[in-house]
Amino acid sequence: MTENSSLHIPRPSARPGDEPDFSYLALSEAGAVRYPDPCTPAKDIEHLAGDLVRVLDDDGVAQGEWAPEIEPAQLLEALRLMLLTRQLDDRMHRMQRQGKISFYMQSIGEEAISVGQGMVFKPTDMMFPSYRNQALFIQRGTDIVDLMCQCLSNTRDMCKGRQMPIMYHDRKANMFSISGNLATQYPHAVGWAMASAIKGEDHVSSAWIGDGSTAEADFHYALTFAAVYQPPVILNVVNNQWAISTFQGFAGGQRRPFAARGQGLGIPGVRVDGNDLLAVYAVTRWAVERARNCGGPTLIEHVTYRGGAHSTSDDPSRYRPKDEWSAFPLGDPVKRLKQHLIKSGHWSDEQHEALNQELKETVTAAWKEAISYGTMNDAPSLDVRSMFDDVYKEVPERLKRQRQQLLDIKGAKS
Amino acid sequence: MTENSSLHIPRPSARPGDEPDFSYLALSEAGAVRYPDPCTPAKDIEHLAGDLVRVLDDDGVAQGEWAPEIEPAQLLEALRLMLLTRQLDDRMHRMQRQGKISFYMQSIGEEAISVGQGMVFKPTDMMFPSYRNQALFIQRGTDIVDLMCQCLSNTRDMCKGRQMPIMYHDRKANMFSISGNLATQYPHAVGWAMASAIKGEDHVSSAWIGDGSTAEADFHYALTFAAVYQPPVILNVVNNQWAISTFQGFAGGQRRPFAARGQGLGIPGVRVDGNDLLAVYAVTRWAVERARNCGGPTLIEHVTYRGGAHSTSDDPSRYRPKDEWSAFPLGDPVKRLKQHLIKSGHWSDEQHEALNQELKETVTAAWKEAISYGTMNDAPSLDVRSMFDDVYKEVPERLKRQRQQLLDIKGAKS
Amino acid sequence: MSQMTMIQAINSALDVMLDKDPTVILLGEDIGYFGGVFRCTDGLQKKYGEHRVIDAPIAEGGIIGSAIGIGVNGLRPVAEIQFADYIYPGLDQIISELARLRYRSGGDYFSPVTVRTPCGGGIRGGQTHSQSPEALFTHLSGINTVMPSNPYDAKGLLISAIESDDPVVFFEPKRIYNGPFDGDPDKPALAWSSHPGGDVPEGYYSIPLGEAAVVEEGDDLSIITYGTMVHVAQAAVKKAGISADIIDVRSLVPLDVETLKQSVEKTGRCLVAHEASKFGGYGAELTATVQEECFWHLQAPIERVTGWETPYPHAFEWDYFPGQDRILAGIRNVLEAV
Amino acid sequence: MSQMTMIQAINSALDVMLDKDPTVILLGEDIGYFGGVFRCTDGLQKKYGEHRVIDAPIAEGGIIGSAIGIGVNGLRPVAEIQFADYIYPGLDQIISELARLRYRSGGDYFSPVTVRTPCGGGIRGGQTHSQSPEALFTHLSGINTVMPSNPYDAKGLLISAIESDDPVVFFEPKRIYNGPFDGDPDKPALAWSSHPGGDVPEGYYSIPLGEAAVVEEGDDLSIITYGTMVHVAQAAVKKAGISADIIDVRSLVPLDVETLKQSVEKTGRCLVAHEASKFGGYGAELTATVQEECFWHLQAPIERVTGWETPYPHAFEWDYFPGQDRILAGIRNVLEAV
Ligand SMILES: Cc1ncc(C[n+]2csc(CCOP(=O)(O)OP(=O)(O)O)c2C)c(N)n1
Ligand SMILES: Cc1ncc(C[n+]2csc(CCOP(=O)(O)OP(=O)(O)O)c2C)c(N)n1
Ligand SMILES: [Mg+2]
Ligand SMILES: [Mg+2]
Repeated sequence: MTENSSLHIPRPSARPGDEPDFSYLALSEAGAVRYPDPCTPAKDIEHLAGDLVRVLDDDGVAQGEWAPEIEPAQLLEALRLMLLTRQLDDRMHRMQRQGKISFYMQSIGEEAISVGQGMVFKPTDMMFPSYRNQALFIQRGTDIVDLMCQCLSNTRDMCKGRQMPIMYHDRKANMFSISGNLATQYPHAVGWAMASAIKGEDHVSSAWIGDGSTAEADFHYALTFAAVYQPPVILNVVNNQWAISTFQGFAGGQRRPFAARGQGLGIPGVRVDGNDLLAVYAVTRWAVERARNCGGPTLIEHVTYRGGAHSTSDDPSRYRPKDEWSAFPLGDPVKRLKQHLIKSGHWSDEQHEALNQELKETVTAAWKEAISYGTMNDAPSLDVRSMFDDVYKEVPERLKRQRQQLLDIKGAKS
Repeated sequence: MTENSSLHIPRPSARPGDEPDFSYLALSEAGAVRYPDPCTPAKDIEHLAGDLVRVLDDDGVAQGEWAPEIEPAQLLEALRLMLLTRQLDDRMHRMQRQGKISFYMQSIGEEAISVGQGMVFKPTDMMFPSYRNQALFIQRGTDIVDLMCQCLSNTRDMCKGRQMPIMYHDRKANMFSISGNLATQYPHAVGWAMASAIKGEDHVSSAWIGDGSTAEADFHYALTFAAVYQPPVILNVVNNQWAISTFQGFAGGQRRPFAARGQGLGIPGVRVDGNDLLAVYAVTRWAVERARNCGGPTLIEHVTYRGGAHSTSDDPSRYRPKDEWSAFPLGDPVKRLKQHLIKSGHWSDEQHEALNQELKETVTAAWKEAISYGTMNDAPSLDVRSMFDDVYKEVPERLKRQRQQLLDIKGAKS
Repeated sequence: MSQMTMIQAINSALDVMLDKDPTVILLGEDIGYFGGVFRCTDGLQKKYGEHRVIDAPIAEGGIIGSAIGIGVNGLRPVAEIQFADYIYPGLDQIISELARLRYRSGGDYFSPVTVRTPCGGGIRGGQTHSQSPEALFTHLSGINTVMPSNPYDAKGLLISAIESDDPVVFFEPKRIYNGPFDGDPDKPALAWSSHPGGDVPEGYYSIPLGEAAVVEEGDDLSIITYGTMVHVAQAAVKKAGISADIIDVRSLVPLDVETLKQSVEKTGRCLVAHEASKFGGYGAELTATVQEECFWHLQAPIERVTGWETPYPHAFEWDYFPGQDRILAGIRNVLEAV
Repeated sequence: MSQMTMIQAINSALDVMLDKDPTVILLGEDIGYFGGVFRCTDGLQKKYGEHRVIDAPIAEGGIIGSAIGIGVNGLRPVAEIQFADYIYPGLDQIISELARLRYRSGGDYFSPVTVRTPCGGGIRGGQTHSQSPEALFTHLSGINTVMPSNPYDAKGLLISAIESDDPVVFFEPKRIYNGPFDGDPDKPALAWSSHPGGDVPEGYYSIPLGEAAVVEEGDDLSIITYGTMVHVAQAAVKKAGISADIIDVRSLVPLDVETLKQSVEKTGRCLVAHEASKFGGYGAELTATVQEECFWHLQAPIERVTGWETPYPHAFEWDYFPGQDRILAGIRNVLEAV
């Protein structure tokens, strides 16, 4: 009965075995997009949702009005954080393969977003991350040992063993708790910013969501509340082209960029080269200035590519060309920043190699430290009694009795 | 702590006691908007979401490229249906006030939308109405006696007494069942159209939603699925400026028109004078042609005004100027069509008065017939056993037992 | 002391808390300028400003979701969902986020949101303005669930809910907003001024969550119920001319098991009543709990008197509603069982 | 007959129905080209085309909502929700629309949607990939709820669900997708080929909803359970060296009360077990039903063995999971009660 079906089924440009094809991606030249005053009315800058703000050109040179002034030392630090994140991801991925942790998600290829944006926000700003923002934690000062300990569900796990790996948070770094449920953090960020506005404070909040997750209700709720109450919130869509096995066309990305999603509500959208740390930094700074000086939300679409598998449970070779990442026209954010720093005389291949080596050792040392707090199989381990804590502020009588039942049964067994 | 609050709180242009003020409404001149080919790509007609398609000018003359060719007889029939609806609303409102029915919702001021659109759709097209589409039922052939019987929950109620008044449906007229839960019908309409496309049929579906209800998740789901699968669906937002006590700014309507809500997904939007039957007809025909010939959704915003209270439970004088409707720049759809027909020589004040009188009697006769099928207090009444039907296709044993329990208790009582 | 309806008592609780605690804010559809479709927030926006009593878009998930964020940022949001029948679009934020935030973050984050919502039938609301979905909430770990049966309790419990750092879903039985209701729709409506629960202090007081109220004491059986059904049970007991403990659970979670236990151990017979349908309803938990705790004292099966397992129909509202006759039949079953 | 895992049996049920009934279509996240994250729809898009096995946006409410419309237009949609933990954004469409459409429209409209979703713990999924939310569905009037415990039942029940004109929520206990699991995570994994439920006919057959399966027969007590816990109960009974009826409910709604009744009338003792937390769980209804139906035969309180009333934690998965030890302790309580 479907021979005559006229239902449109989105199809990615390439499947396994095909040549990668990114001709669908609208690109602007580096430096081509003008920089409007951050307080420009949304209706006058609608083109920013379709253009692509890029700073670094193919030679690694910063171009145009968006090019930010950043001290070389800061850029070197950004590079270090990106490399550290990549080393961490690599290590944790391998640890999962070896059965040391139950699950992992890499952020490979998307590091410039977390690091570039992290450089803009203040410690008092509140971040509502997604599960590919590990670099943002690192940027805001979370010890990678703590990230590892969360993945290990060990005695130093900030989640006390309750969440799957990568569901971090860091209260003192104002990093919110990551949820397994997609998109739920979006209205939280808007609500947080509403409270900031109500209190007359100038703290902004920011949230991250994947391209695929924009189809969820919470994306709509967040945009609507942001449009209505104009709180100081930076809403990011990380368009890494894939949502597990479905490409961004299944989230409605085939006709218009995600940055345009708020336009019908009057929310300005900016589309940025997510693999260009300078562009990410500049666009975020613009949006934060807008939020602090004139109020209101900005939606930023970061165009990037999910360099790795969706998670350790995934096998992308089943649904996309193996070499798609290498054909991605916006390249690799680490390589691009490195090229820029070398080009501007602040860095060299040798230094890069040395730093990478050093960070590898840092990660190894961190892992050693992390496992000293316990692993899935080895002591020390969390006290099982803690399982009943934090369901409510005080442990209710019922849960105390259940805790005792559990202890009795475990006691009887051992 | 809120002295310094910078939270934006939308405020309507006028509150009780103020002068009505519709300066916020962007208007186009009648005839000013060009008529593009229905298959024009969405990106080339984005202005249609901001313009206002109008056909009838202040003198009641049809103007411009959108002016449809409609036989005078058809227009007279449209006028009759609008008047009939208004008489029905008036009667039912009074019946509620007299305690004959438990609740009612008028559609006064919004009749041109249902009637004008109804003239375009085929009987095989499927309608997913909201609770202010009574005129669409009438247009598609539902007997007003049936509408009344639903409101009476009597023996002829198509809902078998299960729903509050105004939650009609009509299977043979392809009118879907109205839900008390706002916006839920939107994804149903999209799904229905998806099935139409899958089957290779050329039936379209259409759904209606209020301005306030666009904030619900189902609006977003429907738009997303419509953008992804491009089914033949006409999605209508009836912007009557109010959602109970909150004006359309609380649904995010302060910055951009509702017709623009789909633009970020590539869904074309058209903003139309909802009080101009000719314009409504023309825009709907355009969208249906687009759906049938080139596939895909259209979002239509009908700019209108809720002439009456939200429902019989509401008192709008608490939150908006009493005379706001009379100041509404798009007038009253009945008066405007009447003026057009008089102007074009097909109608007169006398005929209008006579028709109105006749329809009043029609409604009175219908009411008499309706109450012969029972009222809340008078026989005949539905068999209480039917309460247990239709929860499932067959009445399960459990419910048969509960039915018997009820009968036993009622028997014991009487 | 003054006389208040349940609406006035709820309004007073909100007023007291808005006044006492500058971090309290209200958010909901039509609650601000208009004062709420049931007028529970009447006058509060005028008194506390549009930045503390905030009209919201029609987006229940957005209301709960943004309230969570507001709570995380140090304010204390009280969200209104216009009808319990419309809370479902907000369920994901309640179940996945509000109820679990403290747990999943190892105690580092929480959001003290209170969600108020009118529930129950008896106002000719048909199937979408009459629902009692409390059982969907009482199964969740991490939130508390409350349903008062009179103005005094409503105010005291609502203040506790707002003050609590744990999230609370607060159900308001709308049929008794304006007066107690004994289940007989043909009798003239009673005013709260005729009921002791209508005496409500003007100022601050609170009733702790987790304590049931023994509304009447007696020996023949224990009736465990809450909300509107408390009044129906009282009328039925009177009509039956028997002597019963009537327990108003009030706090569905945490449940005051001790009070139930003491009562059923005394009477040996138990009837559970609620408006929601039976299968998988909150009464199932009450029944299971009582049989676990009091098995050896039970002289008859515990009887459940509830709404039928159909949606709440408009035309047959009073055949659906578990009124006095149904309770009387239930009492008979429990007392005559041998 | 061939050997199938539960994944293969589900795949086979879908295959059989796609083949037999051209109106059947599948809709869900990652189910098409990829074949589903658990591979339940592997190969089906290739076989039946992208217009019948349709990848969907990540929007559970949109999947259910559009499936309802698809069903109203004469097709028979089977929606997959990737994890039961993610069904909540679709709850409003299930509760307010899918479950009530036939009723509210006086029988004129209905939509025969089947919602498949993997549930339960034991795969190190932490609090958002381990949930068993069946109790939120079993309380609803107008939908049926199913959870199979082996491949044979999974296929037969899923075919019935798809063929049914009433909506069905079909829970798939993911821990036993690939083999039976007796609750001991340290034992080597078993394959379905070692279990009689792994013998599954290739072609069409169906198992009617509403019939429980007596998995084992015995006299000491009745264990009422479903899903993964059926296997845990079997192991515990064996370990205890007792003789018990083990009843696999399978169809949670409609519930086969008769089979429970016959069993408990025979044994006089009853234990109810499930993975979900206790308070307000489906076990509360089972307990309430059994005490109502079999009160005079009961020689001991009915015992519930369940997950704790906390979210399902990642680190303490096996302390949370109601394994053999907990069932054994429950059996002891039930048997020793005097
Ligand atoms: C509500 C919900 N539905 C489904 C899932 C399962 N799921 C986890 S990640 C994912 C894909 C998300 O894709 P995208 O938003 O693009 O983010 P990315 O992984 O590409 O960073 C899905 C479907 C979930 N976690 N939550
Ligand atoms: C999910 C849900 N939330 C809230 C309500 C209560 N309610 C009924 S109508 C209404 C206002 C709707 O306004 P709008 O969408 O603009 O439609 P209009 O009444 O103006 O035609 C509200 C809030 C509801 N019925 N359903
Ligand atoms: Mg993605
Ligand atoms: Mg409106």
